[in-house]
This record gives sequence, C-alpha cells and structure tokens, in this order.
Amino acid sequence: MTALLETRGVWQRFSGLIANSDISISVGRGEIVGLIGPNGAGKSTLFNLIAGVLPPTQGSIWFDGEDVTRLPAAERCVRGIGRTFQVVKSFETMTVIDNVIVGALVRTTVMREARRKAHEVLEFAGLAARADVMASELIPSEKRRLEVARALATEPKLLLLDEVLTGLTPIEAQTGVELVRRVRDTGVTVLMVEHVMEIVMPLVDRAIVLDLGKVLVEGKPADIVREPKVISAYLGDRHAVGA
Amino acid sequence: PEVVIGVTYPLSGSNAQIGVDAQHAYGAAADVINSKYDFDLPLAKGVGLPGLGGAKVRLVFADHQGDPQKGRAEAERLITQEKVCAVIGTYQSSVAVTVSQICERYQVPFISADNSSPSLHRRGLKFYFRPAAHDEMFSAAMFDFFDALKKKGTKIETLSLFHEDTIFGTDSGNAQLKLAKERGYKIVADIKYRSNSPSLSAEVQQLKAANADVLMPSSYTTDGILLVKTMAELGYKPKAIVAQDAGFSEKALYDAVGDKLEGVISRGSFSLDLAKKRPVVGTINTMYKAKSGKDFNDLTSRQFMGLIVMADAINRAKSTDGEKIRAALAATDMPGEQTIMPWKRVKFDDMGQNNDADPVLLQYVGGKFVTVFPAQAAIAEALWPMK
Amino acid sequence: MTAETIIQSLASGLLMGLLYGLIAVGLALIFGLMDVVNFAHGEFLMIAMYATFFLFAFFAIDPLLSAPLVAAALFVFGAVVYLVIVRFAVRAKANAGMVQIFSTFGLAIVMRGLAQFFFTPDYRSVTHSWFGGKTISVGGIFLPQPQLIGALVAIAAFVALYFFINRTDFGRALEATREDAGAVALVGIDKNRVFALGWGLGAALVGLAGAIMAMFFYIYPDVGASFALIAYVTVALGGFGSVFGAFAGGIIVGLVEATTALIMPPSLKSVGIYAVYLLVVFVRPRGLFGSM
Amino acid sequence: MDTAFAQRRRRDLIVAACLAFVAALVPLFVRDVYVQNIMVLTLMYAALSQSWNILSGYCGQISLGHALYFGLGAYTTAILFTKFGVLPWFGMIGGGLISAVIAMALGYPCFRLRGHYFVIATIVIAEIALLLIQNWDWAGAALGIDIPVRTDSWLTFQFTRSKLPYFYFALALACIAWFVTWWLEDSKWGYWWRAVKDNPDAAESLGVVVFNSKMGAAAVSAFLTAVGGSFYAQFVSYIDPESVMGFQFSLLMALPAVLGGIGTLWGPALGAVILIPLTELTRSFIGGSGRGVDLIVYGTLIVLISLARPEGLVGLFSRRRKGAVR
Amino acid sequence: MLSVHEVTTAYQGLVAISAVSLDVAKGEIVCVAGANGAGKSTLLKSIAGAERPRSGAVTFDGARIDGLAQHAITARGIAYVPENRRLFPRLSVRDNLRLGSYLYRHEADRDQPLALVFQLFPRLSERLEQRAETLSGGEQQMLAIGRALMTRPRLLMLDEPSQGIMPKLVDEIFQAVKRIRDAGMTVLIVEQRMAECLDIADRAYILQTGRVLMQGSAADIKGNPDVRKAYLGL
Ligand SMILES: Nc1ncnc2c1ncn2[C@@H]1O[C@H](COP(=O)(O)OP(=O)(O)OP(=O)(O)O)[C@@H](O)[C@H]1O
Ligand SMILES: Nc1ncnc2c1ncn2[C@@H]1O[C@H](COP(=O)(O)OP(=O)(O)OP(=O)(O)O)[C@@H](O)[C@H]1O
Ligand SMILES: [Mg+2]
Ligand SMILES: [Mg+2]
Repeated sequence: MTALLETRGVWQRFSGLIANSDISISVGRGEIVGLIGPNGAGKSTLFNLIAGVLPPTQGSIWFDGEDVTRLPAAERCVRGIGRTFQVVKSFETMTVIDNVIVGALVRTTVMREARRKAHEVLEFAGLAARADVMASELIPSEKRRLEVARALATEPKLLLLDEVLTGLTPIEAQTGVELVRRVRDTGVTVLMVEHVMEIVMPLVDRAIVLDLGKVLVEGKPADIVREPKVISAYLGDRHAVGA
Repeated sequence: PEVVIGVTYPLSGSNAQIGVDAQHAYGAAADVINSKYDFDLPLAKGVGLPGLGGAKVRLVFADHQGDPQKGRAEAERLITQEKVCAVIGTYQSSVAVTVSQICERYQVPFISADNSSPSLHRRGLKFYFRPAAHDEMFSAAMFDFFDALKKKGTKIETLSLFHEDTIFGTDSGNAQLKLAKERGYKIVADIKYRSNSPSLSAEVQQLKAANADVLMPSSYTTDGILLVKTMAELGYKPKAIVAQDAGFSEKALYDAVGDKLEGVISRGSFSLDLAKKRPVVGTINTMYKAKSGKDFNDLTSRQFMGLIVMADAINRAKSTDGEKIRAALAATDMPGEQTIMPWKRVKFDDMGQNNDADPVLLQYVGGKFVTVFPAQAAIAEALWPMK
Repeated sequence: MTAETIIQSLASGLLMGLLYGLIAVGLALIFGLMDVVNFAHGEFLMIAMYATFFLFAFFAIDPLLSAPLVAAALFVFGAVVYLVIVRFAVRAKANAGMVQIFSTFGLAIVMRGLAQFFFTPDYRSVTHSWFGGKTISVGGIFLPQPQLIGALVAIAAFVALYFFINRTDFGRALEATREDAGAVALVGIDKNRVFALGWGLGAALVGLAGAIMAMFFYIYPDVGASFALIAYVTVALGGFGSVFGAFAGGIIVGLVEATTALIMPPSLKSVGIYAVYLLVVFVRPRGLFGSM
Repeated sequence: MDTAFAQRRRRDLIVAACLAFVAALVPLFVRDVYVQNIMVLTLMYAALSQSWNILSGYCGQISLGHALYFGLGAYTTAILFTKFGVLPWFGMIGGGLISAVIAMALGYPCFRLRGHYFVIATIVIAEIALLLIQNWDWAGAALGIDIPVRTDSWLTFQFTRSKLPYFYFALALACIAWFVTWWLEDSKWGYWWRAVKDNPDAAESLGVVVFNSKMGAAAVSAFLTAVGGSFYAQFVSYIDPESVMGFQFSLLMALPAVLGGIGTLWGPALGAVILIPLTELTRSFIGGSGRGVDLIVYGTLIVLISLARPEGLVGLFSRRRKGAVR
Repeated sequence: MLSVHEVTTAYQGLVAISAVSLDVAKGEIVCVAGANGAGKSTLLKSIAGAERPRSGAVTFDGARIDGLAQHAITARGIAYVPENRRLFPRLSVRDNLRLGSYLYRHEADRDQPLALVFQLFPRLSERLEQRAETLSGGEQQMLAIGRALMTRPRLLMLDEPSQGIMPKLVDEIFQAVKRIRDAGMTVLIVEQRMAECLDIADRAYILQTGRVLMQGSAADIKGNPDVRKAYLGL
C-alpha cells in the first residue's frame, strides 16, 4: 500500500531565504509521525505546503495516491487534510461550537447533522463545557484545543498538528497525548510538530528531524535522541544526558 | 384667518445659502401682502387677502436638501400636515420634478418660482405654473442680443459653452447648442464639467485654446468663482462672457472675483435699473436688503414674484381650494408694471408657462449691474468686448 | 491639440497633483500610517480654510503668514478630536473599522452643521492675498503662484514627515502603536499620547493645506467634500504606510486627471483617477509603495 | 439536542412574524401620509441595510459602494418601463439579476483586495458608474428619468395618493430581506461567511472556498439592494444619478446596520427604525431654519451611538450568554 | 519589593483569580505554577496593569500601583513579557529593541541594557535588521525578553518563556533568567516546565483555580510529594 502522504523534492523559498530545501518524506496510514527540529527549521512552512496555503517553489506533494500540488487549500481539506495553525486562528466573533460547525460543514450541508458532529468532536476534545463561549474568551491552551477540534470536525484522513500541546503542565500533556492516541485510533494519520520531548518521545511512532530546511535524520524516537547531530542542533546537552 | 403656503428650498447642504436668501425674499413678499403699503403691486395696498376677508399669508418652510425624494416627502408633508393650499419652490430642477408631481397628485397648485429647466413645464401637469422664463427663453435672449450686435458690425462668430453636468447645466447647454445651430454660430468648445470640481484648469485650458468670441458659462457660484480664478491664473482673458445667470448673479461671486469680471454679461429676470422707471422696485429692494443684507438678485426677485403671483391667484379664487386656485392662476393676467420684473405681463399658457417673462441681459460695470438688453429695458449700451 | 496645450496641461496637472498631495499628507499620517479612518478629513480642511479666512478678514493676516497659526490651531483641534472621539472609536472591540468610519462621519456632519450655524452658508474668498491671483508665465506656460507655493509647501511637508516618521523615536512609537496598540504599554508608551500627537500633527498638516488653499479656493461649509475622496484615493493609491507613496500618489492623481481631461469630456476626468486606482490595486493589492 | 439554539431561532422567527403583523396593521390606524412616508422609507432602509449587512456584516467585505446596485435596480426598472413599456415587476427582477451579475464580475478582481483598499475600490467603482450615467444621454444623463404617472394599478405599481401599496411592498421587502438573512444565518453559507470575515486563512483550511463565499454574499446582497432601488424608482417616480447613486447613499445604507449592530440579524431593522424617523424628523422640524441645526443634532447622535454602542444597539437587547461558571 | 495583597480579578463577571496574595523580595526569582486556566497569566496581567483588579492591592517599592495605567506601571520599573510576546511584527529587531528604551532620552541609558541583551542573546545582534515577524519562535522569545530588559526594569515578569522553544534553547533561556537576576534584577516567572524552573527559582507559588494552593522555597516545593505527582508527572 502506498503512503498516505508523500512530499517529493519539495522546496520553498522566501525572497532569498530557503525555508525548505529538497524535502522528501512520507507518512504511512495510521502512523503518528513527529516533525521536530530547531526553531526556524521550516516545520511550519512544510505544513503550509502540505495544507496548500502556498504552492511549493519546486517539487510535488502526493496525498492518498494523487498529486495535490496544484490544489487549493480548501480542496485539500475536502480530500482529507486537516490542520491546525501554530499561531492560533480562531473565528473570534463566533462561539466555540460555531467554530467547529464551520469545519463539520465540509462533510455535510445539513445543519442538524453538522451541529451534532460538532458537539461530538467538542466532547471528544474535552471542550464541551465551553461550547457556547465566544472563542475570543478562551485562554491560549483552550484555543489550541479548539484548533484540533475544528480540524477533527472535517473528518480528515491526515491531521497536521502544529505545537498544539505546548503550554501544558506535564499532567495535562499526558491527557493531550492520550487525545492524540485516540485520534489515531479512529483511523486518522497524524503528523505533528512539538518541541517538548516528554510528549514526542512516548507518542510518536517515527520522528523526522528538520534542520535548516533539510531533513537531518529520521527514525525511531529512541534512536533519534542519541544521534549526535540532533543533540548538537536541537536537543542540547541536558537531553543528551537525560536520554 | 390665515392662508398657509408651503415653500421648499435647500436649507442645509451645499446650497443652503440659496435657501436662506430665499427665506428673506419670501418673507419680504409676505410682508408686502400682509401689511399695508402704498405700492403698485397686487395686494400691497390692503392688509392680507381681501378676497378671503383679509386673511394673512403664513409661510411654512421645508428643507429638501436638494434631494428629489426629500422634496417629495416635504411637499407631501406640507400638503397633508401643514395643510398648505399652495406650494412654491424649489431652486433645484430635479426637486421641482418630484414636488410638482406630488402637487399634481394632491391637486395643489405649484409655482416653480426659480427653476429654469425647460423640460419642467412640458410634462402636461395641470397644477404647474412658472411665471418666470426658462433656459430656452433666456438663451434665446442671448442669441437675440448677439444678432443685434452683429447687425451693428460686431464680430461674433464662435462660441464656447461651459456648463456643469447637472440638470441646469445640461438643459442650458442643450438649448444653447440648438440655438447656435439655428442661428449660424459656430461652437468651438462645448465643455461639460463636473460641478464642485476641485480644479478646473484642464477645462479652462480647453476654453483658452478654443478662444471663442463669446464664452457662455452655465455655472453655480462655487464653480463660477473657481472658473474665473482659474482663467486669470492660466492667462485666459475671453473677449466676452455671456453667462446663464446662476452663480453669475450671486453677490458672493463678485465679492470674490468681481475685479476680474468687469464687463461680464449675465442673463437675468431682474434688474435694479428698473427702479429708475419704477421706484417701487427700489423701495422693495430696500426692504429686502434690510433683512438679508443683499440686493435682490435674479433668484430672489423671482422668488418674491412667485409668492405675489400665487397670493394674487388665491385672492381672486376667494378660496383655498386647489382646483379654484388653479383656475385663478390659469386666468392670471398681471400687467408687467405691477411686478418688480421687466416682464411684459404674467399670463400662463396651457402648460403653465408665462411666455411674456422677458429676460434681460445685464452687464457688470463698475461694481454694478446695468441692463443692456433688450432695447426697451436697456439703460446703457453694452461694452463689447469686455474691457 | 498643440504641444503647448499638452505641456500646460501637464504642468497644471503636476501643480494640482502636488496640491492633492498637500491635502493628503495629513491623511497619509492618520489614515495611512496610524491606520485610523478619518471621514472628517475634508471638514478639517474646511475649518482650516475658514480659520485662514477669518484671520485675513479680521486681522488682515496674509494666508502665508497665518499658515503656521492655522496649523497650530488645527494641531490642538486634531488632538482634541482624538481624545474626545476617536480614542473611543479605536477602542471598540467589534467592527473597529466601521465604528471609526461612522463616528468620524458623524463628526463631519456636525462640523458642517456648526460651520453653517456660525459662519452661515455664504461663500467666502480671501480676496487680496500677496500671491492670490498672481501667476508666472514661463514660455507661454502659466504657473499660478499660490499653487506654486502649495507645491513647495507640499514637498517640504512630505520631506519633514518622512524624516519625522523614519528618524525619530516618536515616529517609531507611532508605527509601533499602529502595529499593536495594546503592546506599546509594555515599553512604557502611552498610546493615547502618541495617537493624540499623531492626530494633532495630521490635523496641523491639513491646517497648512487649508491656509494655502484659501489663497485661491472658495470657502463654504461643504467645501471639504470636493477633496475628501481624492485624498483617500491618493493615500490608497500610494499605499498605506508609505509617506513617499502618498506624495507620489498625489502627483499621479494630478497628472492622470489632467491627461484624462485632454482625451475625454472633462466631466469624466475623475473617472481617469478612479480607473488608475483600480488598475494599480488590481495589479498591486498594496498600492504602489504600500507596506500594509 | 441543542434545543436552546433551536429555540432561539424559532423565537426570532416568531418575533419577526409578530412584528411584521403589527407593522401591517399600523397604517390602518396611522392615516397621516407624512408619517406613512417615513414608515415606507424606514422599511426600505431596513431592507437595504439588511442586504448590505449580508455582504459587509456577515461576510465582512465592507462595501461603501452599494449605491451602485441600488442605482442599477432603479435605472433598469425606469428605463425598461419608460423606453420599452416593460412592467416594473420585470424590471425589478431584471435589475436584481443584472446587479447580481455585475457584483460578481466586480468581485472577481476586487475580492483580492483587503481592508481599506477594498473599501475605497467599492466607493470608486460606484462613483465611476455615477459619472458614466450622469454623462449618458440615452439614459437621461443628469436630467434623470421621470416616470410618467398613469392610473393607479398594481400592474404598473403606481398609486397616486395612497401610500398603502408602497407600504406593504416595502414591508414585504424588509421581511424578505430579514427572512433571507435568518435562513442563511443557520446554513452553510452563513457559517462560511462569518468564518471568512473572522479569518479567511483558517476558513480556507477548513474547506471553505473563500472566494466563492464572497461571490455568493455579493450576489445575494446586490440582488436585494437592486430590488430596493427598483422600488425606490416606483415610489418616487423620478430618479436622477445623484439621488440614487451618490456616495452619501451608500453610507446611508450602511448606517442603520452599523448603529443597530453590524453582522447581526436584528441590527439593520433596529437601526433603521431608530435612524430613519430621526433623520426625517430632524430635517422636517429643525431643518427649516437654514442654520444647520438639524445637521448638528443628527451628526451628534451618530457619533454618540457609534461610540457608546460599538457593537450596535442590539447589544441592549441580547442578554449576554454566559459561559460555564467555574 | 512587590507585594500583591488579596487581589481578585474577573473577566466580565467571571472571576479568574480570587484573593491571591504574593510577595517578591528584591533579587529573588519567584516561580508561579499551576494547571491550565489556574489564573497565572491573569495574576501577571493584574500586576502589569493589563487587567484591572476588582479588589485588593498591589504595591511596588512601597507605593500602590493597582489602578495605574499599564504604561505608567512599566515606567515604574516593572517589565512584563506576555504569553503571546506581543512584538511589533513589522518592525525590525533593532526598532523593537529601541522602542524598549523609549522612556530614556540619553543614549547612555540605552547602551547599557543593550549591551546586556547582546551579551545574553548574541543571536539578536546578528539579526538586527530582520523584521520581528520573520524570526523563528525562539528568536522571537529572545527579542521579547530583550525588549523588556531595554526598559531597565527592576522587576521582570515572564509568562511561560519556554513555550514553543526548542529544548536546547529552553536551557539557554533559563540560564539567561539566572544571569538577569545576577545583573541585579528581580524576576517573577510563570512556567509549566516546573522542573526546570524550580531549578533556578528561589521560591515558588502554586495556583489552583484562581487561588494560591501552596507556597514555599523552590526546594520544598520540588520535594513535596503532592506536587511531584500532580505537577511534575513524576
Ligand atoms: N512568509 C514568510 N516570509 C518570509 N520568511 C518566512 C515566511 N514564513 C516563514 N519564513 C521563514 O522561514 C523559516 C522557517 O520558518 P518556520 O515557521 O517554518 O519554522 P519552524 O520550523 O516552524 O520554527 P518554530 O519551531 O520556531 O515554529 C524561518 O526562518 C522564517 O523566518
Ligand atoms: N480574555 C478573557 N476573557 C474571558 N475569560 C478569560 C480571559 N482570559 C482568561 N480568562 C479566564 O480566566 C481564567 C484564568 O485564565 P489565565 O489565562 O489566567 O490562566 P493560566 O493559568 O494562565 O492558563 P494557561 O496555563 O493556559 O496559560 C480561565 O478560566 C479563563 O477562562
Ligand atoms: Mg513553527
Ligand atoms: Mg497563561
């Protein structure tokens, strides 16, 4: 079976700056893959290319056996790519439930159905109690959860999570990890960016490390953290010892 | 008892000054009617309207802001709420269209005191009356004047038209275009400009390039001021200017640029010179000036007469019934001597137009207007070219 | 159409363009740099013209001399308008843009009403100023002196504003306040002070424009309306956030207006300006030099 | 499930029906045509503002050039009737369709623009249209079009003195505009529009085709606005470019929605009910002085309302929905 | 130096912190921890003047500062780095830093903190002309702290400075905090990474649903078995 997502030799340039250079990665169905790497390595940029915010300067993106490089973002969402934004983008003048309904409307135009789905997703994401609150009143960590809920409501095959578990206490992070696992268990493939090793290590099946826009290494998390290149570029000494 | 007459003008917005001046003019007319004066004007001698037992005329003013819809609503309010028995207005021709329509619907006579668009009286309205001239008559007077000058050997061959893109400007431009063609004058520039433009330099330049024998502007005060200033700035000194009134009869224009307008000729319905032949004109002008600080001009004199004509008809109708007043208006035959205008008389044709409202041409000389045409009203020869 | 006509047109267009620039420079600060809508810009111009007129009529101060006085008066006025009205409009959480538009639109109506109330709707003109009505002729091309002075003042105003914005702490604070009005308090900046000063300054520039305009334009309560839309288009054409853009925008507007009048009926000359604006933003959605 | 929400929508509908019913009875008691005239205008502005609200309030594309669509509706109807004898009802539909098509054609380049650039583009486009019509002799140019008065009939939609037919038509129009909004509010389009307004990037990532959403909103909004314009032409029976396409008019269409509550269901109606009578009454009863007092009063009120209630007057009515209390 | 006395703050009627008291002595690093929504950010906002407390008192150097405008509190010497950093996105790094010293007119007053910033975060000195919005997450955090230091504060308040920062830099930032204290400033820090934070802190507070649950020396807190279980996940 082919991979669910594949990037083939993808480049992204921003007037002089190369944010992604020749990135070829693949994500198999049902995997949880971690995308890690230093600040500014190009992780969010790669997410943007996969989700269709920008067309890559060069290279192609394949999803579910199909070349989606030229498809606009909305169309990719319909195909099954759901994403969150690192800098959260909630619909501030709408309630939490309405935010999620927007997502659910990709799959149905029956409002009753969309509303039901939205409730279900909020329940799943642990935001049910805040359903009727304006999105602008959420605290940052709740807003990130709303991002996830919204993306889940689109019933994605692939979910791109950009630092949604930051700013949580270790205990809360634990619940977050559980949430991601449950998402995967519903058959969704997950590609996630996270800087907190305590979350990445136990959660991901495989990790891809980007540095300076290139793939540095990829492999099992336990192996990655021992990699000297990763330690010097990303983890720093303390984690090297710790791991 | 009183007779209530509705008067609607722009009392706010860019033409508010017109409305304010009109209030004084109508006020003066109402005063002449309601108090006892020894003038040879209809209704001046007694108090109020004798036909209605000395009832006094009361005016109700309404602001239409130059908006046809508002004019319509105000006319309706005047008729239904203020119970006016007649309406007078409106300055802007577009507003006159809707106001006259409403009056027609309610069978209330309407006097179009100072609207000069020729299309207004041609709509087959029964309750529409215009004692004064319209633009075709005015323009015809100008061309009569040119013809007369030509006979005396003055060279007038080419004309430049300069008119704004409103009803007034368009109608005036069309009338002049038509007359020029009929009488064999060549139009070398026909410039339609946007009213209240921030700049007229491009327009003036084209006028300058055309350099016609006569420049014929149809502009309101604001554009008039800007036009004259811009002409001076761009070194354009036309041989003669014959203006379609409006801004060119406004004091503000001459206050601003009078020195550059020595010798300008404007058509008009009114001339203070008439005071020499008919002293009452001077007396009434003094009355008006006491209130407004200004001399009667082309607009305010027509407004004054509008109310006199209307009151006269109501008086003769002996009733405030619309249909009766209409009949009385239709039967009006007021000799020119009983007006403050150089008119032959006031007598309406079946479309409600007074065709005997002879226009005059006035020339601005030494800070004053002097009547130069037609011959029977003229007190001086026209200075041609204009200095 | 002779060469002279064309040159004269372009020369007049250029002068007019600089004048539009002068009228727009205050707006370039308030609307362009501070990103606050001021629908009463034309009315600011109107009161500046009245102020000039009255200084001339009662104290016989020539507009050129009264320009600094008018600018100072307008500075106070602008700051007060910010503190009394606009401060609350920018604070609105929902629909801040519309609240700004309509609160300043309301202000514009009030100002017109007040002008009518106190000054009457009469048309006024400054009749005998030093330069009013004078004109220079260079090889058959006429350049009116008031507009020439306006052009010089415009250039000076733009240069001054440019340096003020780019070279001073206040300029930086202004930009920062626009970027994130809530965050400037983190570095100890009082956003109301900065914006009040910005409004004062913007209004002062309008004051200069009004004093120059009064030399050759008529004055009445609605006079601002003739210039307001052109000023907005000028700022947007040049691009929000760029002082130079507004300057270039003014010149382009003036030249386009003059050329349109050469090839189309003059009553359509603003169509040329508007069409150029649309063309520019369709190709460059941030105007010619805009950063926002 | 979620009965509170369903209840609220049902309540809105019932309240609207009751208000419409009561409104329909009012002219039976208020015979004064001047007051009836104000009521007609109020309803017309409510409908117009409601239409404007769809594009600018819900979808967030602030248009200050809606006079264009209003004018198109008015002109289409008037030209078809006076030049071709086509009944105004067809002109109404035709004008609506033409406006919708033009709105989409203009939307094509304009919806790429953001913020003030967009707003100014809408102003400028309406202004261009105004100037073109002003100079278009066939369409009456500045002279406008005077719709000849014939006998009273629903067929030609002309009534000499009675305001009632106009009143009921305007009421129907306001109700339709309200109902369309109500209906769209809880539909895919309604959600898409609000999402596009709040954050187009996020909307796009959730499968919302931002461009099409804007186009849809523009088409509906332009159609309804043009029907309003068509009504106006019949009601006033005279149109000229300045009075149906002027910039002031675009502002007046937006004003009720802004004061009442932009992007809300009840805002435009509430704004119109307060603002229009106020405008008319200030002009009629203090405008006669010629001293601008009406402007001062009117302007001051606009400033005060927009500053005191930036979220609109509907804020006075809706109780804040509280989040879960900790 | 800073004393928060029974402060209660609410958002539209919703109480976020109630009767919270906290003291910070000169030269200390004090850490505030707690679960999501416990009210940590609200506490810092209430001190900084970004939210106005409903009741209670905040005194700084013996003077009441609650009720002062936020910029005035900054001018008194309290610098606050909020959770979302609030840089001026389209201004350059240089301008962001310069704005930090807006309150100072003399170049000398600006050079001294600038030297400290460059010494702590040498990377900023390499990126002076870059627009703040194009910096990577970590660099933005450095800039936010740097900008706060430019106000020459006596008290620096940091809200979750480690958020979104790669592991290697997290350590650097904590080390920087320590050096900032060593340079003579007092630090109040809100952190989720309690373990790392307690390593450098002198004292700590734990908030729970808007109230102070626990307070004490960093070592005590770290050793507390409840804390280890509930907050450190050990
Ligand atoms: N729109 C843009 N224009 C210019 N440069 C950009 C743009 N977007 C990103 N960059 C640059 O591209 C590089 C990669 O950015 P990206 O956001 O992908 O990093 P990241 O790996 O997600 O980092 P972090 O972990 O801090 O979020 C950075 O140097 C950033 O400044
Ligand atoms: N702008 C706001 N409007 C309404 N309620 C708010 C707002 N900001 C915070 N709250 C509420 O106040 C409470 C405390 O929020 P606060 O941001 O102080 O928590 P926190 O401890 O900083 O959480 P986190 O660790 O997620 O940053 C929360 O219940 C939150 O819902
Ligand atoms: Mg990132
Ligand atoms: Mg927080």
